[in-house]
Amino acid sequence: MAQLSYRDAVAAAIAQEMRRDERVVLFGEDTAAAGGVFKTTVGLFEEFGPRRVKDTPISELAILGAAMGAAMTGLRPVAEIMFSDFLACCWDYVANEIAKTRYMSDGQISIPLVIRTANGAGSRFGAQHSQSVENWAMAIPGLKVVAPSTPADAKGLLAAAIRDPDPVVFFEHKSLLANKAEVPEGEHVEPLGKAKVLREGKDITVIALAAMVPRALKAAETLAAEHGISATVMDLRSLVPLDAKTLLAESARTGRVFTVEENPRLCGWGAEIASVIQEEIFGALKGPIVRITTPHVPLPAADQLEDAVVPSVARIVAEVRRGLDSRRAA
Amino acid sequence: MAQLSYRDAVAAAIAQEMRRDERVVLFGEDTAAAGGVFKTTVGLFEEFGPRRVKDTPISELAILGAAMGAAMTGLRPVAEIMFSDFLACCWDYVANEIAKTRYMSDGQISIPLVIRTANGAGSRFGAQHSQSVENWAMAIPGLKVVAPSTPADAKGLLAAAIRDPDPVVFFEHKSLLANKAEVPEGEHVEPLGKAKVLREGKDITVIALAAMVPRALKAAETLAAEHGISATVMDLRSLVPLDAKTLLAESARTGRVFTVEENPRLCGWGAEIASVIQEEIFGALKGPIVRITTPHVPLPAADQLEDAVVPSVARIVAEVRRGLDSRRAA
Amino acid sequence: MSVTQKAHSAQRNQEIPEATRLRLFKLQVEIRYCEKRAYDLFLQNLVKGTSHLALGQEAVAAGFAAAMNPDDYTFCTYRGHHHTLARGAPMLSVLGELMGRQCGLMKGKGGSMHLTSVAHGVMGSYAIVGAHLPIAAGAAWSAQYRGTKQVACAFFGDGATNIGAFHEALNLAAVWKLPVVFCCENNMYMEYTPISAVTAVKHPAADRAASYGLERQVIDGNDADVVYSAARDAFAKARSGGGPSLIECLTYRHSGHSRADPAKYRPKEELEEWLKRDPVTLYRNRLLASGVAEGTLAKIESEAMTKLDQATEAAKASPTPSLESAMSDVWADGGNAWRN
Amino acid sequence: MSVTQKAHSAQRNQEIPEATRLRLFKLQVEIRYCEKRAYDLFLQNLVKGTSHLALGQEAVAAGFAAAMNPDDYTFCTYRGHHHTLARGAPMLSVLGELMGRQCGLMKGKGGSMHLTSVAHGVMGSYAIVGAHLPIAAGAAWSAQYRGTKQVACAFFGDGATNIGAFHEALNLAAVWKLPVVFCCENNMYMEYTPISAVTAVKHPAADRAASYGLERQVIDGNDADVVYSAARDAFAKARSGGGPSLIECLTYRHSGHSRADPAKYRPKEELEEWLKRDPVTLYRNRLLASGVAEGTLAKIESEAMTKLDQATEAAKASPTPSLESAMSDVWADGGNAWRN
Ligand SMILES: Cc1ncc(C[n+]2csc(CCOP(=O)(O)OP(=O)(O)O)c2C)c(N)n1
Ligand SMILES: Cc1ncc(C[n+]2csc(CCOP(=O)(O)OP(=O)(O)O)c2C)c(N)n1
Ligand SMILES: [Mg+2]
Ligand SMILES: [Mg+2]
Repeated sequence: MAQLSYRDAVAAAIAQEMRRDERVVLFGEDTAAAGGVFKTTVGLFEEFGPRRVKDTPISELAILGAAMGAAMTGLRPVAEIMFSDFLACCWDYVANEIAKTRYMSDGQISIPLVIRTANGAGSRFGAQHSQSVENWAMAIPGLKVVAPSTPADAKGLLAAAIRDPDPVVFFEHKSLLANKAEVPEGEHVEPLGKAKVLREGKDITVIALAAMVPRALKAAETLAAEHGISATVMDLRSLVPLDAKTLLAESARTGRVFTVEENPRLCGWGAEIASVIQEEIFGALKGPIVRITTPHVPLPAADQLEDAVVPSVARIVAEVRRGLDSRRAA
Repeated sequence: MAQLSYRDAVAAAIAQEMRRDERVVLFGEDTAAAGGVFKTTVGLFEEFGPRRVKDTPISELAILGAAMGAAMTGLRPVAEIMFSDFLACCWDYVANEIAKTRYMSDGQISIPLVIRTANGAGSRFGAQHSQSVENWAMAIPGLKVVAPSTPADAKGLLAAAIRDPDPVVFFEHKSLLANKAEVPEGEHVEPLGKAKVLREGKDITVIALAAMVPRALKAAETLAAEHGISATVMDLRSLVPLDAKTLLAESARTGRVFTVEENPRLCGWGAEIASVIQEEIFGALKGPIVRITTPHVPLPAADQLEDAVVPSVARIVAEVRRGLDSRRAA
Repeated sequence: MSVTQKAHSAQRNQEIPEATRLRLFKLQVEIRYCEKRAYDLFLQNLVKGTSHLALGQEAVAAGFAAAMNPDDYTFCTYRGHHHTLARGAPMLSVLGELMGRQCGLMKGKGGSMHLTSVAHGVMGSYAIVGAHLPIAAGAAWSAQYRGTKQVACAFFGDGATNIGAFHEALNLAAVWKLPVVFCCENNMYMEYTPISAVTAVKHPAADRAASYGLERQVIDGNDADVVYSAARDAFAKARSGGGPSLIECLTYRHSGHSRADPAKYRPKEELEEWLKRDPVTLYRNRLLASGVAEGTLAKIESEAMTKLDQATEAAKASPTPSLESAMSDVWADGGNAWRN
Repeated sequence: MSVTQKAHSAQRNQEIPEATRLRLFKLQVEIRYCEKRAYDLFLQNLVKGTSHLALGQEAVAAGFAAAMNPDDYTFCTYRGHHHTLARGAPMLSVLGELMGRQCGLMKGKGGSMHLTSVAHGVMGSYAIVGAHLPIAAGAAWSAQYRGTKQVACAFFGDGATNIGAFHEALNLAAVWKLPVVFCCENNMYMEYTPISAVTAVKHPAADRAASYGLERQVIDGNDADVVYSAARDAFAKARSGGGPSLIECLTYRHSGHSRADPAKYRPKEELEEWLKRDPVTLYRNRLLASGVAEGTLAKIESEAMTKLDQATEAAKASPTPSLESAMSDVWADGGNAWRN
């Protein structure tokens, strides 16, 4: 096992897949010589050269359009959209073209590509560079949606995404990039669609994703140490495919479920998951499912303001306690 | 009261507002001389002339960008995006610019505009011209989201949207355009954010929007006549602002809630509403909230296939019955 | 047409091998007949959704298709029946798709606006204006990367030149020197609006070629020989590493924009003028003038009609697709499961 | 510079009233000092988010701002400090915003990339490349509609010319003859990539002007007189109903793309060459040569520094914004409620 940062794990996954499959190509704005503005593609240009690792103009439509055209005709492109906020600039490709073309063509056309993008808050970049938009992608039929929380998953899930025969939107969280942890050496591939139970508890089930996972874990420690509340913490890892089995089993076990999500509140992935849980194991629930989310506001830039809106460890703890205490609604 | 079609009611609302407010302008592709491809703007060019009613190039970015720039500087633009699917082509404006600029500017900038767009299935136009994407808009903080189901609401709510000081995405449902019904003559404005209970029942509460409203009503009749199930049917009319009060009260009254939505399943508005309901009136629920949705697939073109996926009266009836019968989960 | 132009065009026609010229004629006839049939099928309510006919634009499709290799890639718009047929997709599968039948190219899942026949190099028809231009560039990049000498070709309308994707695709294609040919079918209208009313330049595509370091090309899109020659040169250039081309073909659609459109916004004389320049008639007369026997042409026509009639009957006889197919092929595994 | 060019430029300088020339100098000095201070504040960790300095590009901001009327509209990118200051936004409010303080232009809600000061005509800074070009066109349309003679001006980089919004905005502005001036600050790089590596033409903006029926204009963006003259003419044209202009200013940023960037990708000689053409030094020398007293310039400089020092201290002393403000002004009613 080697210690790798999340950003290095991303580069390692791409390198691993480019070595084994000549069809894999990487491109985006400043991804080549510069190694990416987040330094997640460092070394790839040097190893694989300008034919396989390319810089593009600021043309998000052309980036995803070209990725799609290449994927339909035999390549396995990994396209970078620098910030996930910019998916809005090429949403037609994400939602209308890449996601739907296999279906519309009755399976004649395959689109094996990965859209990598830097997601989430923490860098004080303001409302147009800090969003969590994994719920946008989840809402579109035909897309797989992956968001790792650890360096090992960044490597293993990205490798799997590149091998996947379907389009995958891969969210790399900006505030996790510098995190270092053990990553299996040699070939490492994690199957898509498996959630991970990181902590077993008996009172509540906390379901989190990406940067909310370490916060949920810390909150669980505080809840155990200071409030005697024993929490299961689960990392969803992918929204599509969704590991509903694990999700439902872990939810049923405690009967009290909390989702922790960074996307703004309305129509977030937490809403979907809460709806699935209440619909399928209604009888096992001992109280309402509580969604802990960023409120439904754009993101402010100043550090104190940003910290005030994105779910923090303290807020998770507080909302869990309030959720367990109150029987207002019940 | 006059009998008006839904499409004529749209034109009537715009005419009403253009007469009273010189700042209101209308534009989009083929909206002027041609009266719109859905004939929802017929007569406006003739009445208000080329200065106030304009045709644009096929430039969705420029349409919404120009609408925003005009709204920030004193006009009240009504911009048409021909099919709601094409919102994907200008999603940056919807999600990142129009929705967020008031907030980012700390209230210095106001953006009073309406984005009108033809939403929904029923015309056999296939996957890129039939989508219901009201959930996309609901997921974005800073947007109001309105979707009328009747000619009277088309007129009254559109008038209110044009008067509203905030950006409103106004979904006109393609399959309702030909429907005729009574519309109040003279000035007609309906406040945004009020749901409407169309039918009072005691067993279940059915919550619907736009084209799903008439289907829910028919389903309620069948349920009453053939299955002895008495249903409340509620037309949400706007997703933001959401009339949570009415929603919760009507849900609590029966304890069994069904949402009927046309958008694809994952992260639809039904998920949000189900989450709110279960979180706030958990104790009043007698069983799980059931979402009746289009499945999570792109839309097929052929008539039988399209009819097979969008919730039909028969499917609403069947899913309600199944929801009430089964206690699988409970 | 001036005398020198006439001589020039007759000469060009003679330079094209007779087999190719007969093929250009045949393709135009087949498209013309099939599009008219599609129209008849609407009237019989056998085509349910919308449909965008290319009546009057047959020469563009024939000229380009005749210049392509079988493994080249075609990317169409919603107005794509002509290009799909020209690449060899069977009439049965095209009409079947319009009618939403099991025999359709995509078994009714795509419909008229999304005709796709990968077996014939038709990599899809795209209903969002301009979206396929970057996609075609990507296919060209793939061909370049794989070293296959394939060329991608995207067809689009005059109206599409004002959308951002046009600009981004052209720039990327030029910078990466991609083997892609962009063919603008300038039929003077974007839906119901004259293109001149919404465009800053006279020639919406050609007058922008310089923005991408490309040559300005405006050609007579109703003359199959002219189209064929220009296409052949552009494909040759692309295949030999010379990069993209942008060709603006001047043409006209004889019918309305789509099924719903009676096209009342067009001056009567304009339509009449263009009907005089009907590409099929024009080409028929040219072949006759160049010595091809009337009987040869009549045979092509009657064979096309026979083929079409058979296809029509077979399509009508084809069952509607199984309802299960509405749920299939979201994913490569054939299914639609988003959860376990 | 050739002898005739030198003579020409000296002449142009003389044609500009002295008060304007002193204003051009003052604006450049203030921007230069304030941007340097912003950099120092990063180093002290008082600016938390990112920041994109315009050191080296002061002449563009000064030249344009000096040519504008107070009620004209400015639309900036994330690299917008210079334009915001040039229109008269106080240093305190600009630095305060960078530092996320209550005194900031938007009380910390927008940050460095979104500077907005409607009172000074700064209608926002936009962090999505190219997005503000159509918005500026819309503001120009509104001015045209209201008959106010206001002009909108959008500043953007060389890299922005390859995005679709550029194309759509320019076409619409040309078709509607809008009173808008598009100013491309060509500083040769889009982030870390030379613009030449990703653009089909040499001059990313000017070489595309013809696509919109506009005149090709490439000017020396480091010469405030040149910029001022070009801007003045473009604004006059716009105000008199002559429609849009597109001006490409050749310039260079002295520092990296953003706070995080040491700019190692740039050839050392290139930077040195451009530092020799520092707009502030260049303009100072020109004023001296044209007879302005050293003392006049020194006074402008010392006053700027005093103003800046006061602004810096005041900004440091300003409290951080109340946490409630994170929840305010989603809607026009000041609140954020999406439900009753
Ligand atoms: C992005 C987008 N905007 C609008 C439309 C609606 N629309 C369909 S066809 C069309 C006109 C296209 O004109 P042109 O490009 O000239 O092609 P033609 O139909 O003449 O072949 C429009 C506006 C669309 N499909 N996609
Ligand atoms: C749509 C979009 N794509 C990418 C980015 C990331 N980005 C920010 S600045 C920049 C480079 C812009 O270069 P240029 O237009 O030349 O302006 P400059 O920074 O040189 O002033 C890029 C790629 C963005 N903000 N928006
Ligand atoms: Mg056209
Ligand atoms: Mg630049």
